[in-house]
Amino acid sequence: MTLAAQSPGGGPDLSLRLAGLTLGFPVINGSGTFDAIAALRTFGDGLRESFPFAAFVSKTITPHPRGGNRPPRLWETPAGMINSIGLPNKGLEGFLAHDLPELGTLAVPLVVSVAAFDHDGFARMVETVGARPEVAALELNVSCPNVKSGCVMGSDPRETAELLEHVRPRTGKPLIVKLTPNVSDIAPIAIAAEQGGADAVSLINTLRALAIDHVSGRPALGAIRGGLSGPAVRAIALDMTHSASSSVSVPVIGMGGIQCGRDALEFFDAGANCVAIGTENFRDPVAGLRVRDELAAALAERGHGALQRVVAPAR
Amino acid sequence: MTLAAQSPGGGPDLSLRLAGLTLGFPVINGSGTFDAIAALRTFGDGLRESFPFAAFVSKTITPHPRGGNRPPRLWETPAGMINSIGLPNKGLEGFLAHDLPELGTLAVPLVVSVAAFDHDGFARMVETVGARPEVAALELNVSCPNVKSGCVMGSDPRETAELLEHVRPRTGKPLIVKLTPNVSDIAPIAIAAEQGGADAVSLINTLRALAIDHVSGRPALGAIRGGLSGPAVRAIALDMTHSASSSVSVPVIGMGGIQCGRDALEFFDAGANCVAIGTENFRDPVAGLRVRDELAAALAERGHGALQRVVAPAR
Amino acid sequence: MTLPESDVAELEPGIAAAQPGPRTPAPLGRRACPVTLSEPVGRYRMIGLEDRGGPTPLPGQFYMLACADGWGSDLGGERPYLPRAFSVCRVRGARLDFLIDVVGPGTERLASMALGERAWALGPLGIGFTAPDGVESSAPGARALLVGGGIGIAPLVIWNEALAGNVSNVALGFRDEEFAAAASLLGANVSLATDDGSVGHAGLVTDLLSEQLERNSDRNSDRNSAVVVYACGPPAMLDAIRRICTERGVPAQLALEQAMACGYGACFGCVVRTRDGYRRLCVDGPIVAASDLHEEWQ
Amino acid sequence: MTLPESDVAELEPGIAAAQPGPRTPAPLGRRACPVTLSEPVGRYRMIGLEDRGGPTPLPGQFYMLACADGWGSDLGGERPYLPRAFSVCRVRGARLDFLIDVVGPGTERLASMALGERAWALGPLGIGFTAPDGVESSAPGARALLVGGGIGIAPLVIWNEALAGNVSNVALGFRDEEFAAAASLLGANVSLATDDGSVGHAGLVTDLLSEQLERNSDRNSDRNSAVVVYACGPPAMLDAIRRICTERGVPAQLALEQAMACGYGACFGCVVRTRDGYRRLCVDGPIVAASDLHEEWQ
Ligand SMILES: Cc1cc2nc3c(=O)[nH]c(=O)nc-3n(C[C@H](O)[C@H](O)[C@H](O)COP(=O)(O)OP(=O)(O)OC[C@H]3O[C@@H](n4cnc5c(N)ncnc54)[C@H](O)[C@@H]3O)c2cc1C
Ligand SMILES: Cc1cc2nc3c(=O)[nH]c(=O)nc-3n(C[C@H](O)[C@H](O)[C@H](O)COP(=O)(O)OP(=O)(O)OC[C@H]3O[C@@H](n4cnc5c(N)ncnc54)[C@H](O)[C@@H]3O)c2cc1C
Ligand SMILES: Cc1cc2nc3c(=O)[nH]c(=O)nc-3n(C[C@H](O)[C@H](O)[C@H](O)COP(=O)(O)O)c2cc1C
Ligand SMILES: Cc1cc2nc3c(=O)[nH]c(=O)nc-3n(C[C@H](O)[C@H](O)[C@H](O)COP(=O)(O)O)c2cc1C
Ligand code: FES
Ligand code: FES
Repeated sequence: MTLAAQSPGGGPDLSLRLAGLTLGFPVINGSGTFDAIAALRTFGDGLRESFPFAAFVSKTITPHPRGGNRPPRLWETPAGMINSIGLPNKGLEGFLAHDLPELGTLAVPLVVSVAAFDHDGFARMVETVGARPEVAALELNVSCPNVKSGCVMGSDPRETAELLEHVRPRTGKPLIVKLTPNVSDIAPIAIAAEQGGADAVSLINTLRALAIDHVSGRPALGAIRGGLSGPAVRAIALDMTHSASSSVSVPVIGMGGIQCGRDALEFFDAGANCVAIGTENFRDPVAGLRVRDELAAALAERGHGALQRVVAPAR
Repeated sequence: MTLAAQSPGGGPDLSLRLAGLTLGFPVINGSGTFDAIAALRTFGDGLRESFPFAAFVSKTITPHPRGGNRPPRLWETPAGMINSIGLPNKGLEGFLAHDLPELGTLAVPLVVSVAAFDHDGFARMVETVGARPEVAALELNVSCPNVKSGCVMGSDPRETAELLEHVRPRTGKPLIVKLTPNVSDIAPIAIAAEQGGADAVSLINTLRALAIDHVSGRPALGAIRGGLSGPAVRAIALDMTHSASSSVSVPVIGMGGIQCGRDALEFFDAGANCVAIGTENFRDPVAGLRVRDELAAALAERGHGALQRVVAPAR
Repeated sequence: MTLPESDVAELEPGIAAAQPGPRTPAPLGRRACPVTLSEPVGRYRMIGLEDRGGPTPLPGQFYMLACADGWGSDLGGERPYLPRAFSVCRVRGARLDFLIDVVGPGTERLASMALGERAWALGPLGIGFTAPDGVESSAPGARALLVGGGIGIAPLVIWNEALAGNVSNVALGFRDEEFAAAASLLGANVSLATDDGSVGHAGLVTDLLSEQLERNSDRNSDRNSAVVVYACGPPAMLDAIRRICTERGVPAQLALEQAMACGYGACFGCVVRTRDGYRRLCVDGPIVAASDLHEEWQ
Repeated sequence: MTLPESDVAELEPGIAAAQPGPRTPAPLGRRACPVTLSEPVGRYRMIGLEDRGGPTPLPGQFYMLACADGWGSDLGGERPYLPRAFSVCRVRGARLDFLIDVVGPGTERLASMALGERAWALGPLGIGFTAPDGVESSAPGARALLVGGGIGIAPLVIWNEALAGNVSNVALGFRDEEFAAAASLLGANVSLATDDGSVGHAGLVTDLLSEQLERNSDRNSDRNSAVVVYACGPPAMLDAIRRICTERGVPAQLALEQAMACGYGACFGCVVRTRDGYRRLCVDGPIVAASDLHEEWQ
């Protein structure tokens, strides 16, 4: 790990080991909410020196290229937003050829998020991506509400177990399963993921939502439905983080509406071992570093015990 | 119906028939978010003359008295709140003896919300309450996230069907089934309710959520978990309203975060035949009348066709 | 950490009976009232709202307040979202004065209101204090003993004014001298206690109360029934007062607080545990007889 | 009503290639900039932000802006929640001027900022305009023809200043005379069109463009390649310009708009359909060659 584990003010060491990765601090990004390549073009090499996250999670890639959904793709809601991006990506080959080499130059561990529409596709993704040395871990997106298969695989414990059975043998790299909140009870699904050999679970993905255009009275988004994220979902994400962390012993990466260090601390209090920043990146591209510093300050206020609990190696 | 169907400014007639009830306008209250008896004590008889809703839905009553959950019971969240009230009520007998006579004096149709922890309990509630002449309709609360049984019955189509099988024969009065949003897909549950003989479905109840106290790092609510409501959940409620209304032909009562007429219109656009106001009542006790007037104005702006669509008798 | 998994409803306490209490009903609907007074009082701020249409509240009643604009003004739609409860502190014509202690986003926003800005006010809500001669188990001709802690002085100010000459003593506790400056709202005849001893007794205001009751009973073993204690302040202080008064058989009326969403009985969120079950403070309080409280009401 | 049930992803368009374009990179992180100018310009408002640390933007680049306080200020945490995109309109020393058309909660809040209030600014973002001689298929010595509709004049102001003498003509369309007052930002040599004919040509600004191009080609059948059109305005106007310019073989650079969440390529929300797939306007725009757009880009 080359990342400074200290906050600029000389704060405490927040480094941790998580699912086989070494992280300088317990804050990463949510898949699809930060594009390191586009950010390098926008901000230049300054981004390398103060990369906002302790690991970088790529946007979800699929076996074949996807353009994504028809615009409009964004809609603002009270304390949140709906997106219907639709997993645009260059496909497995395009990703390996064009994006992976550049992502491999980042100073932080790289987690590649993958999705597919059947077990074999998933297995192929995991095997091919997992074999690349630039890749530190894989995240299985079984939860994207925009794509039918994702929903199905991640909303049923048996489906989740079967998927893991297929993909787990294909790589020795850590596998993180990203859970969907569109379920009655997230605990059995987290348990299925753990029993299937997942090294960590991350949650929550977005909640299925609809936007109506006031003038026309018609759906506002090109794809009709989308996924809700931002502070509006935080209390739901906290509940599911608590449910998941009480039912599995692999580490839990909590996310959903985190805006500041105090919000992050709530997730640790609910049992998370690491947090991820999603929508807040859109408002502040260095939200990850800010949350790290605010978290360090909030922990310091709580005293030494609190700090240890957060940075302790995952149970 | 004695209620003025006109907005004070002499707006359009918004009256409708819904599941056998005649409503002066398509705005009612969400169960548990308005206590007409306490409101009469607070506001005096002025409340009778301008009762804020076209029908009154009671707080959920259960077979036996319940004190409700240990306080604290309320927590504020971004654009919303969590409650862990825990269905306090006087029980069936207490309700019939003390509350029902007073509720029967209201000028609007009375809907009594009932819940129980097994099918027989539910059946007894429906039969006994349904037999009372003051009662215009019953709402089955199969969705309260605070009480275990509610969660189970309303989160599975088969459970819902079985419940309806038990209770439907016990009353000739209209039955409204109130759906829980804590499910992967609400459509099959709405369909099960319809096939079981429900006269309408209402949705959404609150979403399971957790609040953490920042100082202690412990759950802030006495009952640990609670239910999220308010504008934060509106986009989720709209999606489920759309799902439900696309899959059943009984009327749909939409709710979740409605604050103003424009919000209400979104629910009609998504397929609702009537809306209910919940949390917004806490901020404004006459929110129901305000939403009615704002809705009338918004419809007028859209033109005649829009108005007809909303007040048309349910499909 | 693993949180406790229990989310089973606590069933035993039941729902308490409705309280009659003195009550001025509220007009139906919140009113947009302009701010016509804003002044510091010690470390608190007094905000006056011009409530032209509204009735005169009874001492002990409260209002739900929210700024008409900028309620929920943090980046990202953070709190405050719900209105907040405030005891009426003074009435000056149509102006209702509220004394505000800034403890979070809602009180911060309210205290920062500029003259002419408007706030939504719903009220008067709840039941007010009962005068000494109306209080059960008080002796004829009983006089009032007012005890306040911190911002708890707010409802005592209007009550003190209403009782006029019928107050035997006022004892107030504050963190320090700066906060204690607000004691001037209750006139000159006030015993003070501060945590840091910067003014008055160094210690708890309940020490002053005990002393006072001691003095009363010295004079006449039956005299404690000749006072009624009216108290408002932090829960720990109110519980101490409850215990002191119970022990001595002194009737006490406590003005309690609990987080509120609606203020008019709609949400069942504001309960406190009494001997006959959970009582909603907004409709059956906030004034509660000390003897009604359950031992473990806190 | 039953909404269409389809939520199948539209797969065909693919993702467009990254665009080089002229670009001044943004410092990493948003900056809190005080408002040092606020003045009406016709029916718009010019807001100046003092951006001491920031670099000088290129004409056509934009910033993501949000007020530091009171962003999301409606009761109940309503919008605005995300920052909003604004083209830089003028640069005066360290001051960046933005011309704002109030169309919703975000623009309303920004336009109402008082002097000294602070706004978050992230930028400069995206790619700027390319000067006539750098534009593919333009003739050597080509001159610029600026066409703006409504608030679309904002990026043309700074571009007009940068091109200095190299602008052959400026044609602007507005709703009416009141809005048209903003044309003064582009100097005196401007052709005007208004919807209601209250000033200039009664009709569309594209009429003025056609006329101008007609005149050019009258003079010399090959002269249309000697102009490059730079346009910003409502989508329908830009599409008309795209068609007119394609027909006549005139190169055109269009400044497009799309709702944005991030402004730096993170969300994939701001796409427009080009011939080689969906292009993110924030990193590969907002300046797009008319010839790159898909026929059904709107
Ligand atoms: C009947 C009554 C009368 C009152 N009279 C007065 C008065 O005259 N003057 C006065 O100053 N105050 C009075 N209060 C108290 C006042 O209502 C509260 O101080 C106020 O509601 C605090 O709001 P806030 O937004 O400033 O702070 P909050 O942050 O809402 O409140 C601070 C408290 O709430 C808790 N809290 C933190 N986060 C949350 C959250 N997300 N959701 C819910 N709670 C949270 C904290 O633990 C803390 O105890 C009265 C209360 C009642 C019930
Ligand atoms: C690159 C670029 C440069 C720009 N430059 C300028 C400029 O220089 N000056 C200027 O005035 N404007 C400029 N704009 C436009 C400006 O960004 C928008 O007008 C602004 O974002 C509107 O925000 P608002 O909150 O005021 O209104 P909104 O209400 O957010 O926007 C109004 C539009 O959004 C839609 N809408 C309504 N509700 C929602 C919702 N809940 N979520 C999402 N959309 C909704 C409406 O259909 C309407 O078309 C630029 C935009 C871009 C992309
Ligand atoms: C615009 C956008 C795109 C997203 N794309 C993906 C994605 O490709 N894969 C994925 O697993 N999650 C995706 N997510 C979900 C986020 O990673 C995250 O789980 C969710 O937004 C909740 O966190 P937040 O509230 O902090 O944004 C996306 C979210 C947003 C807002
Ligand atoms: C304090 C509170 C108490 C509630 N009690 C009940 C109840 O007893 N029965 C029920 O079916 N729903 C209950 N609900 C759910 C509401 O009726 C409504 O479905 C939900 O709050 C969503 O609407 P809203 O966002 O407009 O509040 C309660 C909600 C709140 C906030
Ligand atoms: S505050 Fe809602 S019931 Fe008392
Ligand atoms: S605005 Fe987010 S990618 Fe362009």
